[in-house]
Amino acid sequence: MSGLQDLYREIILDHYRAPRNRGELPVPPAHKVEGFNPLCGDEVILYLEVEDGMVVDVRTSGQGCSISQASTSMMSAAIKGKPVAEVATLIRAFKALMSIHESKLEGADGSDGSDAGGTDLAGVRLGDLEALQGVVKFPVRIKCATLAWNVLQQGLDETAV
Amino acid sequence: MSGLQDLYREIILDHYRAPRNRGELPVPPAHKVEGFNPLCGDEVILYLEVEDGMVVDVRTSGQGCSISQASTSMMSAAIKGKPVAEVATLIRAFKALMSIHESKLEGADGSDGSDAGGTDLAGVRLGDLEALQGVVKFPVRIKCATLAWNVLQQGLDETAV
Amino acid sequence: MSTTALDVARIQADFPILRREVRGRRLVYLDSASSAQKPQAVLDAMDRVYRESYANVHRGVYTIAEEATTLFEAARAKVARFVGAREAREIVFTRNATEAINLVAYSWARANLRPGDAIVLSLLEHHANVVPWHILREERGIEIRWIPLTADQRLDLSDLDRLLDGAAMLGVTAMSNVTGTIVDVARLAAAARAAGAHVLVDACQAVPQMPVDVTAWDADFVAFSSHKLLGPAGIGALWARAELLEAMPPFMGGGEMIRDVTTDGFLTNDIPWKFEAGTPAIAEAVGMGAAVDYLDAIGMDAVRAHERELTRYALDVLTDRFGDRLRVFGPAGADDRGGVVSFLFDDIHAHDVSQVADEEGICVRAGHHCAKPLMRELGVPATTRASFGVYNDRADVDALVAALTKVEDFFSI
Amino acid sequence: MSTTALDVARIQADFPILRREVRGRRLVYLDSASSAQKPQAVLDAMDRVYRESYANVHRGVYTIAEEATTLFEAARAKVARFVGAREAREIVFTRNATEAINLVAYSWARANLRPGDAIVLSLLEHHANVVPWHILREERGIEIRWIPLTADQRLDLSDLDRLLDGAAMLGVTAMSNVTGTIVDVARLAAAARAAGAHVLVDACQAVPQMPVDVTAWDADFVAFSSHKLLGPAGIGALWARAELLEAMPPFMGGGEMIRDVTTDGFLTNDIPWKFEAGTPAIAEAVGMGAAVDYLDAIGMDAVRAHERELTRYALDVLTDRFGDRLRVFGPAGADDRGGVVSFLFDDIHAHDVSQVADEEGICVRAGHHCAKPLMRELGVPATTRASFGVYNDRADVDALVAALTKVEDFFSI
Ligand SMILES: Cc1ncc(COP(=O)(O)O)c(C=O)c1O
Ligand SMILES: Cc1ncc(COP(=O)(O)O)c(C=O)c1O
Repeated sequence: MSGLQDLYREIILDHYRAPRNRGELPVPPAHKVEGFNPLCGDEVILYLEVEDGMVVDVRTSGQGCSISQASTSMMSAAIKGKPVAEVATLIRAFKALMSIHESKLEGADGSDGSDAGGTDLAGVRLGDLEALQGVVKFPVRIKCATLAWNVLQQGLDETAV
Repeated sequence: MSGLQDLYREIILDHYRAPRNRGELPVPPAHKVEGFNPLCGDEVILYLEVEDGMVVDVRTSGQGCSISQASTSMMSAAIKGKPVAEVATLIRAFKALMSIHESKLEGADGSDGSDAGGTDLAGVRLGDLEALQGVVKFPVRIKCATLAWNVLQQGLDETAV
Repeated sequence: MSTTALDVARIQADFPILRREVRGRRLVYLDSASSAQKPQAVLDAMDRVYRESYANVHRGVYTIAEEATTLFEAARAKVARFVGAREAREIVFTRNATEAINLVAYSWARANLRPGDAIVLSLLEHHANVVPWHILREERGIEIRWIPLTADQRLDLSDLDRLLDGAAMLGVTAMSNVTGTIVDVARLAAAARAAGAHVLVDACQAVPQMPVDVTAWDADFVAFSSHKLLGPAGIGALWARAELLEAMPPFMGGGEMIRDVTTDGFLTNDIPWKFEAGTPAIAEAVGMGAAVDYLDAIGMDAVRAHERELTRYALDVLTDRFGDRLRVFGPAGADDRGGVVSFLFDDIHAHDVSQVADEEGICVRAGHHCAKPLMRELGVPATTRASFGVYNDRADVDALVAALTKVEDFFSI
Repeated sequence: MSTTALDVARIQADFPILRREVRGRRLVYLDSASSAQKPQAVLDAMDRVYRESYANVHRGVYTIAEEATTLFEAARAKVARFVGAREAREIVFTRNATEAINLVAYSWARANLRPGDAIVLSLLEHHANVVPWHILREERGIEIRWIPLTADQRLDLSDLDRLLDGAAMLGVTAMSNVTGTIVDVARLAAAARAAGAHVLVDACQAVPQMPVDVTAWDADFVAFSSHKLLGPAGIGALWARAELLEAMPPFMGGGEMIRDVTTDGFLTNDIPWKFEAGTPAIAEAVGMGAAVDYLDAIGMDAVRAHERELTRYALDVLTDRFGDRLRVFGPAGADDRGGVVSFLFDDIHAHDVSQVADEEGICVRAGHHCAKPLMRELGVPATTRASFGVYNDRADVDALVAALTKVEDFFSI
């Protein structure tokens, strides 16, 4: 089961079993945003409280597989209390981590939408999130891992307007 | 070229080169009806003058291959001056001649629309028309041979109303 | 190993992909409800077209064009006979069942439905029989009424008369691809007819699993796909009564579907070609014909008996082994369901179940199975689904049980 | 035998059907404009899918489903690259070019055209690019304007500005399937854009015969089929600019094309899947990918050079041998036409020409070639058409000439 251990690292299963920041926040001041994985029905709902360019609070709900729920949980922990600019970099770095294989699955040659390639993300520390790297060996599951991040991006775009 | 000689009998080439009853009739009293072979664009136009249950006169125009034009010509010669009832029998007999193979091409098992099977057509004399029998070995061409007869059927149906 | 109605070992030998291994384990394919594997006879039939008789159909007078046309139309006749159609021309070849249903929505429904007209659907429906009607609703303002479900996911027909009252159409699946529920189509069709409604049947799951007779159903439209029927993907069929097809306006425009075209307009061709614009999937039609020949040789009664026995076995061993930790949806008895077993396993998400099962070479589907209204009704985002084909046997079910034990171990660490 | 840009003998060996005989004679296939034959590499690619990696795509997490999905999407990327698309998601897989054009008519045009809006078509168009607009005209009351032809069946652009004035769309073939006329798409597209019209290109004949770069054309929509491109039938493609696809409403509804479905409505999936409802033609997409790989390996510049040389040779020998008794349609020079030669032979009907040629193993098309408006313009009900693929050489043209001599003898008895 070596492939599986790669996918389901202990820290992932831990976030899956004990998700951080579950719950809701009053809307407003929080902004609510949700997303689906059209292929499997997984659902991520984020409540984002952004103030003065900071993600002051975040809560998550929704349902899905271990990977999507762990990714959501790890993301919430990673962005809480961070400046929006830093979160934006984190999103790009995470997507870069996932991107080679995602674009392979999509059939494109790496040029499809991801702008991570051209940016220097060497300095970004992903910490625990790096445990999700094993997902790239399971292309179908990449969308599970990136779902929360796409929803986050959408939420930040909407609050920025 | 034995197969070809079967298809292109001398009498067929004769009707093709010197088609009988070409021309038009004043409408009314004549009835004009036309039909296409959707697959090849062949066109048959008939002018039918039906009086007191008799096909008193017929003229043909249109364009097409040797088979469709010869069949039109032979048909016109065969029906001119005949009672409509007799013409109806002739149509059925001709279609029966063509039908086994037509329905094979259509993929049906002989039960598709042709009602010739159940009727006793043994007594019907097709005369020269039997020269068209060779067409059944060339399924794609059957529609060339039957085009004029379908147009005739439609014309009779319309004049009967 | 197998005690079902079929000689499964012999059948398995007909399916080349079943000789494949995944990570050193034999492939256990339990996803036939999504798409079935293909027997050698189907692959050979298609290959023969390409090697010997490939040409466009209905167009050339030369030998190979005539051969291709004859093969193509013979396939239509086989498919027609297989589902009990009165005539070959009642079969329109489409890309898949989805296009067949969209054809009904774009041609028949747009010509016949007015704002306020009602369509009755069931909560079992696959998206293919939901979304075309949502699109039409947005465009035309029709109403969609839903047949509710019983606690075991049968249709709850207690209110059927009221639902059908004044409805223009009933659209219903003959067998659910999620719960396996078999629907009594003939009874529903009779009720719909009595109410003056047309009847569309999604027979995508039923045609591969049981004898289907569209004439006996007395429906108006029946949609199904080749790829679930041991045939290739890329082709499916709409059966409809000839008079209806004749009265319907064309759907797509192009070559083949016309009798004449000028700069001012066009005349349509005869049915079924009126609905087959452009070059069709030629080898695939022939492959679909070979697939129904293959199933005919087995016999659809035997196929149904096999599906029932295997389903009963699966329901039994899953319950025996996992008890309440495994929740199966759909009717309890195998008589009322096809060869589909959808379940929740503990609180382990279907994706994770399927991922671990894959490690053992087992192919089961995880997800919403293109039936999100039903998933909402079940109150779950996703299920794990095992579904059976003629090539499955009890050993495959046993392999699934063994894999689920590993899933349990893995996620309880 | 061949002095063209390609090593035709080697290429012929790649096409199994060319080893077939018809009535003891070698098959001389001169109907590639209708549908092309398939190389072994394409048949192998499809067979491999069925034997090793067949499963439904985008749905399963198990190994063979992932393999099938990867192969399917890789094929899309290959097709995208082959026609110069910026991104793979600009390629929507359809059944054929006909469906691609109908998709534009049902989705983009119905969302954007109002009664009285004008569409400009050319008299060269295939029914696939005529009938969808007739259907829309009947439904919406749009106007169709026709670009006339010169005496040698090029587009007569003298009045183009007036025709485009206020038009919503220009729909034009890149190469006629009857006369072989090559159209200067980039120039027409620029004129249409300047007039504010969208541009739809029917590239069904162009993509198999010459290098095509949809981005350089600067069109909005480009339609083509796999089966003319050495790939299988049952699959084709619509290329469209991503922003356009994103703005367009869906066409067919069903699985795959949705993000969410409830009993009240649905959300659409991302492009291109938004337009791919239901199970697609999986092995066929992979086969289409293998076909463009095969053509890429030959090089489309070489293919074009080959088509031009063979066409020039055919025009020369036909004129030499038959003079005025054989009337060829289309531009006189091979530079301005693709590998298609349509002709009238004496007053012998095309059906009869083709029938006698078949006796010699030669496959030529007879009929209206799904271009009846053009046939009316030419004043003929049908032509005989010889068309060339990468596997044809001068010997094939010589065989046609010999057969025409027999036709002449036969009908002058
Ligand atoms: C120019 C042109 N357009 C469109 C088509 C239609 O292609 P298909 O039948 O593959 O949809 C054809 C082929 O017949 C063609 O030659
Ligand atoms: C019940 C049912 N209807 C419709 C469909 C759609 O079939 P296709 O994807 O072949 O169009 C499916 C298959 O997914 C199904 O199971």
